[in-house]
Amino acid sequence: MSDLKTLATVWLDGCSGCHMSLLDMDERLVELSSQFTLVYSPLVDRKTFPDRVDVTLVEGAVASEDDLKKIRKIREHTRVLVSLGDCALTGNVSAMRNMCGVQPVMLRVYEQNVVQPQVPTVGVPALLNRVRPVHEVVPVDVFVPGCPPSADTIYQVLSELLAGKVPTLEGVAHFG
Amino acid sequence: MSAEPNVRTLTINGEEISARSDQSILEAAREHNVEIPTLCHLEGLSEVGACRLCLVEVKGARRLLPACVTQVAEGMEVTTHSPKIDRYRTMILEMYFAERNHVCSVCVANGNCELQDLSLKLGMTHVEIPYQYPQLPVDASHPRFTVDHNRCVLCTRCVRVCSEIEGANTWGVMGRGAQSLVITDLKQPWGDSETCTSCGKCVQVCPTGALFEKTSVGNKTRKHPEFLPYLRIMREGEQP
Amino acid sequence: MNTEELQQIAAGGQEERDKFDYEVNVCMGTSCLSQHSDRIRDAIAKEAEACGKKCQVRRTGCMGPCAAGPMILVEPAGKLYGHVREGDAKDIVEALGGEPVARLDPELGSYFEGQNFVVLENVGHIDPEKIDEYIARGGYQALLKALTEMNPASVIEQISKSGLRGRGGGGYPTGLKWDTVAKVKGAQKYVICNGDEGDPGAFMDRSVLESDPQRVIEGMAIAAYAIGASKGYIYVRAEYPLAVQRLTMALREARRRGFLGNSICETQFNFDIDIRLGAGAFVCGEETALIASIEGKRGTPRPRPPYPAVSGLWADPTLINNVETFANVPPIIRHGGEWFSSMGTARSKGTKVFALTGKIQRTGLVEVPMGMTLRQIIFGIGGGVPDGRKFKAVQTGGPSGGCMPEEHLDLSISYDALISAGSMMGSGGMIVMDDTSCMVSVARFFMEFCMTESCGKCVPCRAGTVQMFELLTKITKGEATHRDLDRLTELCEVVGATSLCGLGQTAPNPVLSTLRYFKHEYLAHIDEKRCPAGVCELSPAAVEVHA
Amino acid sequence: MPLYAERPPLPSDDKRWRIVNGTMRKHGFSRNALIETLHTVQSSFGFLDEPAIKFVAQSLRVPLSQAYGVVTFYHFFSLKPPGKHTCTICTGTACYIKGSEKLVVEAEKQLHVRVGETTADGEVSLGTVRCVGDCGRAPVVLFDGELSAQMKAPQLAQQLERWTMQ
Repeated sequence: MSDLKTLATVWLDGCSGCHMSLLDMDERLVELSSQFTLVYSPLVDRKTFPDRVDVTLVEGAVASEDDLKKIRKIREHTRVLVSLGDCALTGNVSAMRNMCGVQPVMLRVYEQNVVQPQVPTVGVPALLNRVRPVHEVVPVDVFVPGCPPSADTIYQVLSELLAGKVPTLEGVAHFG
Repeated sequence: MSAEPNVRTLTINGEEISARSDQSILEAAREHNVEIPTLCHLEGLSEVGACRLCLVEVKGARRLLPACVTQVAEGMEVTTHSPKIDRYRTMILEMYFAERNHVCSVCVANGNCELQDLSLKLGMTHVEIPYQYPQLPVDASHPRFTVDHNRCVLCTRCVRVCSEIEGANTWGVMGRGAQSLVITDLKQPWGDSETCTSCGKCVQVCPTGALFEKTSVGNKTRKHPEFLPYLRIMREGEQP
Repeated sequence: MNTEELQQIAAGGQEERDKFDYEVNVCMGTSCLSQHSDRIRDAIAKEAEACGKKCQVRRTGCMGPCAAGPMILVEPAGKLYGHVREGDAKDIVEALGGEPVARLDPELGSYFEGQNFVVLENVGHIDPEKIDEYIARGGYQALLKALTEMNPASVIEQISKSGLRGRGGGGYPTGLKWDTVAKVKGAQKYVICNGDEGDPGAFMDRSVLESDPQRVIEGMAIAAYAIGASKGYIYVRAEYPLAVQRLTMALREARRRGFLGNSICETQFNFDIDIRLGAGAFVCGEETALIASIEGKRGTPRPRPPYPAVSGLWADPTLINNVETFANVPPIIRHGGEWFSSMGTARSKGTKVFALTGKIQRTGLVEVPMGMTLRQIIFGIGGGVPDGRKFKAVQTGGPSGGCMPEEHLDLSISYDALISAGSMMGSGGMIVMDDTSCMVSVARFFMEFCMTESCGKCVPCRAGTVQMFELLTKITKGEATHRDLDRLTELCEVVGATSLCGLGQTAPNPVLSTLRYFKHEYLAHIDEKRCPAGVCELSPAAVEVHA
Repeated sequence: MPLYAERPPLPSDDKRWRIVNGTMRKHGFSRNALIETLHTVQSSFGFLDEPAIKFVAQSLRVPLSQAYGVVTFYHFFSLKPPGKHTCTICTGTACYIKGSEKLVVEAEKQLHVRVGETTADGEVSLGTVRCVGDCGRAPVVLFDGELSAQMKAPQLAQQLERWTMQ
C-alpha cells in the first residue's frame, strides 16, 4: 500500500478537456476518492495550494507569467508531479502560437475584427514569449499523453500510483 | 549472379531462422514476426535507409546497421531490441516530433498516423528535446489534395512513388539540412504543377498527415499504401 | 612516349635551364597571387632583361609559408625572400650572385626544419602550367615504369607495401582499396580524385592542385592502370578557380604529351580524365555523395554497402582517393614501396601535409614525416603562439575532428594516436588556438558548420545537429543547466551512433573532445555564468516574458 | 506532354544562352551534365532564375523537381541576382579563430543587410563562404571575387564605404 494520500489537480494553459476526462472516470472516482483526498483543484473550492501534496496532476502548458509562478510553487510542494495530457507534455494546441510569436496573436484576438480594439493589460497575466511544456520548466515525474488522455488511462495512472508503482504508459497511450 | 537465391541461416534475437540470400534483415525478420520499427521503408518502393529507426545490432559490425538495406548473411547474429537500441530509437522519434509542428490532436491523420503509432510502440510518452516551431507553409492549391509541411517527416515516400511507380517525378526534395522541403516541380503551387497526374499515390503512401485528400474530415481517413506491391508485380509481368 | 623520349624532354629542360645563371621562382599560388605576385614576376623579368643578367624568371606553386608572402625563391643560392613588393624587383635582380637583400628575409626561423618533401617535392621549382618542367624533375617516370615494367598486380603490391593510407581523413589502406576494386569484375571502372577539400581551415589539396597538378594526374593514371579503369574524374571545389584553371591546362598538356588518351606510352592502356566542379556542399567529400554529385544529382549519401568499389559511379566499380593520396603514388612507384614505408610510424607511413593556421607565428603549408610530435610542428616549425599569449588547444580533422590540449602536445602524429586522443587526422587542417579562444564557442562553431552542411537525408544529423547547436548556444549565453549538458552528451551519443554517413557520425566529435579536455569551460559558463576566455556575452538564466 | 517532347528553344537572343547550350552539347545533352550546365548559367548570368532552370531541365530531360532540388542543394548556386558588388567573408575555421565573426557583424552593420542579402539599392551583396583556402593569411574577404587577406574591421568598413558612397 502506498503512502500517497493527497491529490491535487491544476489547470494551466489548456482547454480543461483533461479535467473532463478525469470526471469521465465516473463511478471509479468514488472508488479512488476512498483512497485519495482531493486537496486542491479547479473542481474544488480551495484557493491556495497546500504546503504538501502527494500527487499533482497538471493539465495545460506553461504560457503566462502566472503559469510559471504557479508551476514552480506546485513543484516545490508536490512529491509526484504528473504531466497530464498533450498540452502539458508538448505544448500541443496551446503552443501553436510559438510558430508566429505573441504579437500577431494579440493583434488578431484583440485588435483585428473587434468592435473595440484594446489589448487588456490590467488583471491579466503577461504572456510568455514561448509556450513551454511543463518539463521544460520544472522536473516532471510521470508523463500521461493524450488529448485528452482517456478516463481509463487516468484511472490506470492513479491506481498504479496508489499501488506504489511508477506508472508506465509505454504502449498504452499516445499523443492526440 | 545465380538466378536461384540461396538459403541463409542466421539468428535474430537468439532465434535461428532461414532466409533467402537476397532478403534484407528487415524482410527476414518480418517474415518471422519479429517487429522492427520503420518509417521511410514501404514495401514496393526502393530503400533509402534514411529514418534510422530500423537500426539493429549485428555481431561483429562496428556500427549499428539499417535492417532495410542490410542483406542477410550466413551465420549473422542480429539483435533487434536492446536497451541501447530502444533508447536510440526513442530519441530519434523525439527528434522527428521536435523538428516540425506535429500536433496530433488537430491532425487529419490522428489515429491513422505511422509516426503517432511509432510513439506508442516505442513507448515515447513525451518529447524531452525542445520543439523547433519552424514556420512552414500549407499548400492547398491542388483541387483534390493538400500538403502540410508542418507534418512532413521527409521520408521521401511521395518522391519515390511519384518517380518509381507513377513516373511523373513531380515530387522532389529541395534545400538541405533542416531546410529541406518536399516540392512539386519548381517549388510552384501543387495545383499549378505541369507534371502532376493527380493520381494520388503520394497521398496514399504518406505516413503522416502531411499529404491528405481534401475530403478527409475528422480523423477517419485510413490510407491504403498496399496497392504498391500489387502494382510492382503487375508491372513486372509473368515471371518465367 | 617511351623512356628515351621522356629522357629527351627532361634533358631538353635541363639544357634550357643551363642557359641561365640564375633562377628566380615567384610563388603564384592563390595566396601570393592575391598580393599581385604576377606583377612582381613581370617586374623582375623586366629588370633582369634591362641589366643583362641571364636569369630565368618562373611562376611556381605555393612554397608553404603563405603568411610571409609573396614568396620568392632564388636559385642556385637557395635564398627565400618574403613580403616582396613590385618595387623590390630591382634590388632582387641586383643581388643575384651577390649578397642577398637583407630586408626581404622572410624570417622563417626553423620553419623548414624537420620537414620532408614528398608530395611537395617540386614546389617552388616548377611552373605548374608546364608539363615539361614536371618531367624534368622525374615526372611521369613512374607511369612509364608501371606501364612498361610492371603488371597491375605488382603496382598494387608496391602501394600495399608502402603502407600508404588514405589522406582524405579516414586512413583506409590505399593498397587494399585498389586491390578490392581491381578484383571486382566490370567492363567499365572509374577512378575519382576527391578534391572537394571541404574542411574549413585546410588548403593542402588546393595547394597541390595549383602547384603540381601533373603529379595528381600521374597518380590517377597509375591507379587506373592498376585497377583497370579507363575513365577518371577530378572533383574540385568551384571555390578554387585557380586550381581548376591549372588543372584544366594540365589535362590538356598531359593529353598533348600522350599521358592521357588512347595507347598511353605506346601500350594498350587508355585513360582520360574530366573535371567536375563541386558547388559548395561539404557532404560531397563523402564517397557516395560525391558520386551522386558527379552524376549530376543532389549530393546525398546512401547507405554502404554496397561500397563504391563494387557499385560506384553509374553503378560501376569505382576507386575514390583524395588528392594527396594520388600525389603520393608517383614517388612510391619511382622509389618502391619500401622507400616510402621507411618513413613514418609503425602503422602510419610516409609524410603528411598539414595546413598550419590559427594563432601561430608562422602559418602555412608544411609536410612532415608521420610520427613527428605536435609540439615539434607547432613550436618548432610554426614558432609557437604569437603576441605573448598562451597555447590552449590544437584542432585537427576539421568538423569531424577534435581539439587537443597542452598535455597532448607530445603526441606523435599518426592516424591511430590522433583517434585515441579524441581527434583524427582528417585531411590535414591544423588550427592552433590560444587562450583567447572559448572552447564552447569553438564547439558551437563546428556544430553550426555541420548543421548547415547536413544534407538533410537522415533525421539524427538533420535534426540532431540543430538541437546540439541550440544547446551549445544556450551554454554560451549562460542560460543552460546541467540537464542541458546531460542532454547534449546524450545527443552526441545518439547522433554519432545512428547517422547515415560520416558527416553526422563525426559531427559530435568537436563537442566530445572539448567536453573531454575543457569541461571546466563548459561548467564555468553554466555554474558561474562566466566565459573563461572572455568571448561569450552571458546573461543570467531567465524565461523571457512577453512585455 | 509538349513539355519534354523536343529540346526547348533558347529563352532569348541573349548570347549567353549559346554558351549554356554549348556546355550541354559538350556533354551530349546527358542528364548528368546538370550541375556542369548550372555552373555555366551561374557564371554567365550571375544567378539562376526559374526560366533558366526550366530551360536547362527541359534540355537535359531532367525532371523540374530534381533540377530545382539540385540548385537549392548546392550553396554555390544563387536564385537571386547579385548586387553590383559582392563582399564575401570567409568563415572557415582559421578565419573564425582570427575573428571573422567580427567582420560579419561589421559588414552587416555597415550595409544594413544580413548575410545572404543585397542592399536595397542593389549595390552590394553580402555573403559568406566556407573556406577559400588562404587560411595562412586569415581572416580573408573576397571583394568582387578579389581576395584580400589579414582583414581588419576598419579596413573592411572602408572598402564597403567606397562602394556605398558612390
